[in-house]
Amino acid sequence: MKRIGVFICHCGINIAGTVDIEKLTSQIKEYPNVVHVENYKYMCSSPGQQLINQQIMDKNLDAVVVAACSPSLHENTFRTSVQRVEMNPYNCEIANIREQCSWVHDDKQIATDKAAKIIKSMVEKTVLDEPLMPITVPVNRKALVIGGGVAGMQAALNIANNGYEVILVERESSIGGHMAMLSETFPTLDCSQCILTPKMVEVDQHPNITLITYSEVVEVSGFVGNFKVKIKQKAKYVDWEKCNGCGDCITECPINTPSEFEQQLGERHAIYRPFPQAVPNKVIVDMDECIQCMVCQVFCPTDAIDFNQKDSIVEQEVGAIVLATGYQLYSLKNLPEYGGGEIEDVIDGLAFERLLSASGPTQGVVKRPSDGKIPQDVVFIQCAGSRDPENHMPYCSRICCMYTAKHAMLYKHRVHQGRAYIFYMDIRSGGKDYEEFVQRVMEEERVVYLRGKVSRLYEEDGKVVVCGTDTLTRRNVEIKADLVVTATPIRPIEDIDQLSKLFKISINQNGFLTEAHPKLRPVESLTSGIYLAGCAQAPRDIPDTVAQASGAASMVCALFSSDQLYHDPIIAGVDEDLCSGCGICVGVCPYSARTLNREKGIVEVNEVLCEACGACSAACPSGAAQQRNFTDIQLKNMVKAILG
Amino acid sequence: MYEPKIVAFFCKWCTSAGADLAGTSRLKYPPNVVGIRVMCSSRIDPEHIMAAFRNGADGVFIGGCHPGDCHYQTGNYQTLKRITLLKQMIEDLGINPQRLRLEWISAAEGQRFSEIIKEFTQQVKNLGQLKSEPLQ
Amino acid sequence: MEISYYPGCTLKTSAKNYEKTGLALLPIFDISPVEIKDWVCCGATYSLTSDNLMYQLAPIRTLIRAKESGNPRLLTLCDMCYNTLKRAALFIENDEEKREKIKNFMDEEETDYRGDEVEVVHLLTLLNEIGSQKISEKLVKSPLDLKIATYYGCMLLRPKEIQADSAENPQLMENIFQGMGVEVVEYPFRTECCGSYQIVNRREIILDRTKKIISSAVKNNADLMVLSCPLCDYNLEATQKELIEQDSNFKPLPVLYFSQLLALILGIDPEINDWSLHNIDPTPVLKRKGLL
Amino acid sequence: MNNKLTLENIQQFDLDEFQEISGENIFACYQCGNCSAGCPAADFMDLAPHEVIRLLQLGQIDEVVKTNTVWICAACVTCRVRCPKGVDLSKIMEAVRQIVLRKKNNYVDLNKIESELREKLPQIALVGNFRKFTL
Repeated sequence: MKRIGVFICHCGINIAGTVDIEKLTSQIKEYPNVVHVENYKYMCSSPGQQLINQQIMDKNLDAVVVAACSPSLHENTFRTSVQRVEMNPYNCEIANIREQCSWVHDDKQIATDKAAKIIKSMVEKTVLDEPLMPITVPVNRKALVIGGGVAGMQAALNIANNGYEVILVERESSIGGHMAMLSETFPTLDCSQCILTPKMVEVDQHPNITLITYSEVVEVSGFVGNFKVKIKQKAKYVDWEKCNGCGDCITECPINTPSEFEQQLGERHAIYRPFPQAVPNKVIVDMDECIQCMVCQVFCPTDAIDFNQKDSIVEQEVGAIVLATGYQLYSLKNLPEYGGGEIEDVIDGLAFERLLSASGPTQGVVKRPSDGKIPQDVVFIQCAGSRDPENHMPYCSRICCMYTAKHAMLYKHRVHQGRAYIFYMDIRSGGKDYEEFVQRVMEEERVVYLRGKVSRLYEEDGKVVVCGTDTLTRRNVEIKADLVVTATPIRPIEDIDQLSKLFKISINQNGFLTEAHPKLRPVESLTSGIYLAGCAQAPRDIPDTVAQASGAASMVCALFSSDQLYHDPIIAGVDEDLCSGCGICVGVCPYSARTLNREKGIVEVNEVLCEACGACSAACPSGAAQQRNFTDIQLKNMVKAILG
Repeated sequence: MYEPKIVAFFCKWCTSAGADLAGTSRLKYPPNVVGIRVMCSSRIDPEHIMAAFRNGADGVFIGGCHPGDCHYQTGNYQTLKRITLLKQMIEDLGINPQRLRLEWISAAEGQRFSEIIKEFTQQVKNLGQLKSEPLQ
Repeated sequence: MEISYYPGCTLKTSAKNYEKTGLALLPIFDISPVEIKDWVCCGATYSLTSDNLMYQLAPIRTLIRAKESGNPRLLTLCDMCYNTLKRAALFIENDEEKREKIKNFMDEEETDYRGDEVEVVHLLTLLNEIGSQKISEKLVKSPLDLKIATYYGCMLLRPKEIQADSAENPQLMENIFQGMGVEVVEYPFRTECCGSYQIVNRREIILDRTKKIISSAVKNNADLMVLSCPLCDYNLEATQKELIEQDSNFKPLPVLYFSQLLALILGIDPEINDWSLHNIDPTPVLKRKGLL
Repeated sequence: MNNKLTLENIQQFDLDEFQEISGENIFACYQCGNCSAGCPAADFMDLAPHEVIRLLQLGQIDEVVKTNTVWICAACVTCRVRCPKGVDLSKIMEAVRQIVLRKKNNYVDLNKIESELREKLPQIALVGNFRKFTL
């Protein structure tokens, strides 16, 4: 028979106020397997813990139940404490008689009765609790970073500088991400490319970083410390081993097509690199556009063009993964009230970045797309789809207030006589030196800030008529603009659903990757070993992205600091004698921890993959799958104890 | 006056935390429900629910995470499937399916937790005591 | 195929041209409209209060008549009837309490009505279901070189719960007319309110609206305007005379129900129109374009 | 500017009654002004549409019932379609009208409308007008 001690906490008057402690103590004393019951004012205090440990030794207890507050608060405290007297932590259980009893009932009789039931059911569980040892796992100290924007690059560099190997996978042919498209950055007006390019080169040349661009992860298996990934390298139709990036092929290619990098405002060829500073400095062929005239082949000095190239798969084994897949802008097509993308001179913020960029399609001269004229009246619309739960996206995209202010300022610097108007609802400039920047835009640049949302806009006589309001003067305003720039919402990438399924991490209702805890674990996902950085998790600006990426990198380094990992042992195993090999549990396991061994005719469990939900135990028809310390018998005994 | 006995299973990640929040907020609700904390609502085997009814429970309550919020991704969907089927079966066995309730209650829904418990307790109360012969 | 039909008051009086031409189109596509029995006025505007159910009785009675007719679809031509009937149905569809209350006001023989048994469908929706291709196949007169402005107004498009098409960029009329080679001009006020019932006591609002809407259509080279609401028709058509008197620069524009134009193109006898109901005579332009 | 905002009215304003009539939560509005910006009749109104909600949020029903705004609104629902918060301002306007009308204060008088005009107008104009402006 197991010798169980029950320790009832008064929690000052928090429990003792509504629960009759003495009566409870005497009731529990009578319960089978209970050899000792004691109560104390504050069980979690140091004397309280000592009291428990003393009794464990004096009364030779096998297990203890602490009747106190919610296990989410002090389960860890007590389990750690009992280990000092050599008790297995899994033989220490908490009965929650505060949050779920004393605090929600007034009547002392009722609360005492219910507390007794709660304690008795925990005693029943404890009777059959097994001592468990943490599961250890070796760690492969190599990281995979997905996404080569500023978040991914920062994470990769930090991990690599700590001496660990990193594989950086990027879907486009060059790293750089959205930051490479920006003109100048707020609030310092640093040239975005000037500060980013050295970082790109550093990534490229870092001995610990393997760069795999124009590639996507297509398969992931394994678990923390031991992931296996398959990476699809898309056919580039250019042998990058040979390509020296001279660009002779590009000059000779006869095909012109809108450039994605230039937001369709400029053109590229069918053989191209997305932008001149691309890293790696190699070209790819866009087969949808290519007419296979072979001119590139003729002019290539290194004979690198290879039209027979196929997609290929490479396999890698890594210990940790950082997801930094970035964002896209909500398409103007979704905003029929703002022209639905049909009006040429209504563009989004990224397109305007390209118009401002010295390396952009207009060499930094602000020309409007329809006729190339320099716009004299430019309207900026903030919250063009953000903060709009009814029709578009409910959340604030966080960076628009700042980049719109920057856009207006840069426009005024380029077109001195031009007039800039910003429609805003609120200005959110919570960042270092951000508010000062906005004030400068208002005071020195004389940008007209109008407080109100634009209801609609339409094209008329070569102008875009913007129908807005200024709620501060309570007057409607109609502006005949030459160019309209909308701050459309930041969205996760198009295929975020697939990504979430691939890596088995959840996304919120807006499609952003979910962190393990919104306050305390902001860079971890709920799947251990997978970390998050950048706009894939939520809209954020460059400094925050870099900070978060560094955070994710240090989590990876912390994981790599030991060559072993510990895993919670309350996993669900298999009783090989009972298992009939039906495989039902395999289908319900969300972590692929269970596999059917057809040869042996039984299911086998990868203990490290098991996250202990217990779904298999409920599904198993023979009782072979039993979650440790949550077995069917334990749960049934708990039910019986409650029902008396 | 008849007081129903209700056994509840709470998912550790959502409903149990929601119940804790109800406690922290001092929201009162009837004492008839006594909870068992499990790692996930999908751990609940129909067998446990039947054991509760067999041993004198007048109602059984299960609290899991909202669809899409399951800590284990799909556990709550497993639960939903099982409970839907079990409700049909207990009806055939002569147990009113209204005695079995599955709700999604998040860790933030303390208020909702207490309201649902109140309402379910009343519902079971109205249904009266479950008369069944305990099996030997 | 038979379809229940609810005319509403105005189609029997000032909007006769709409009813006559609208109904004349249907047999071409083997649809026979059956006017429901004992219909009552829909109330013209949907009551926006949630606590007064009296205003909902009239449209719901009509929906009950439609249900009794045994035909699940109820055709309307008037945009206001469409809006009022559809919103009334929605009002009680998901609210058992309101349904019970309304039942108390109904005569005993009247059937129980849930709100979802009858689908209210506008003529434009019906024609779009038939499809522009099928309609074009019936084309008799080729309307070459005709430029029209479409006008939708409010009741067909708003609120979203009952909208027959996109509130910002509707295409119901465009689909039909562009399909047969009519050019639909772009102008920005297709969905802007005409001022509605304010015509009764705030005429200046309607004059302001009409001037803005008509002038924009004229500026964008429309030969005429087509629409589907009898009140919009009155507001945008009848008030043009006053605008001509007020402002010599104002250029008038003939306004027709879309069905009048469509009927001409599909070869229906023009004599079913009573042209005297028009204040801005559309016949000269129709003759010029070979439609009369 | 002499009329100070007195917030005592917040307590006096029967919000429950107002929400019962309108079915709308006026506190969902965050005053973006989209309703005013898109309102086709705003030029004729003495209070901009968003101001009506703002004043109601602050309990200033007395001020709102005095405006012409609610009587100019023709319930074209443009504001509702574009409102980022899904507030149906047309129902709020109707609720204010009802508060006035239910005190037996009809806004229009059928007898005062010229009979010539009355004959010409389509029925829906007359019925609609009386539905909105009389009890």
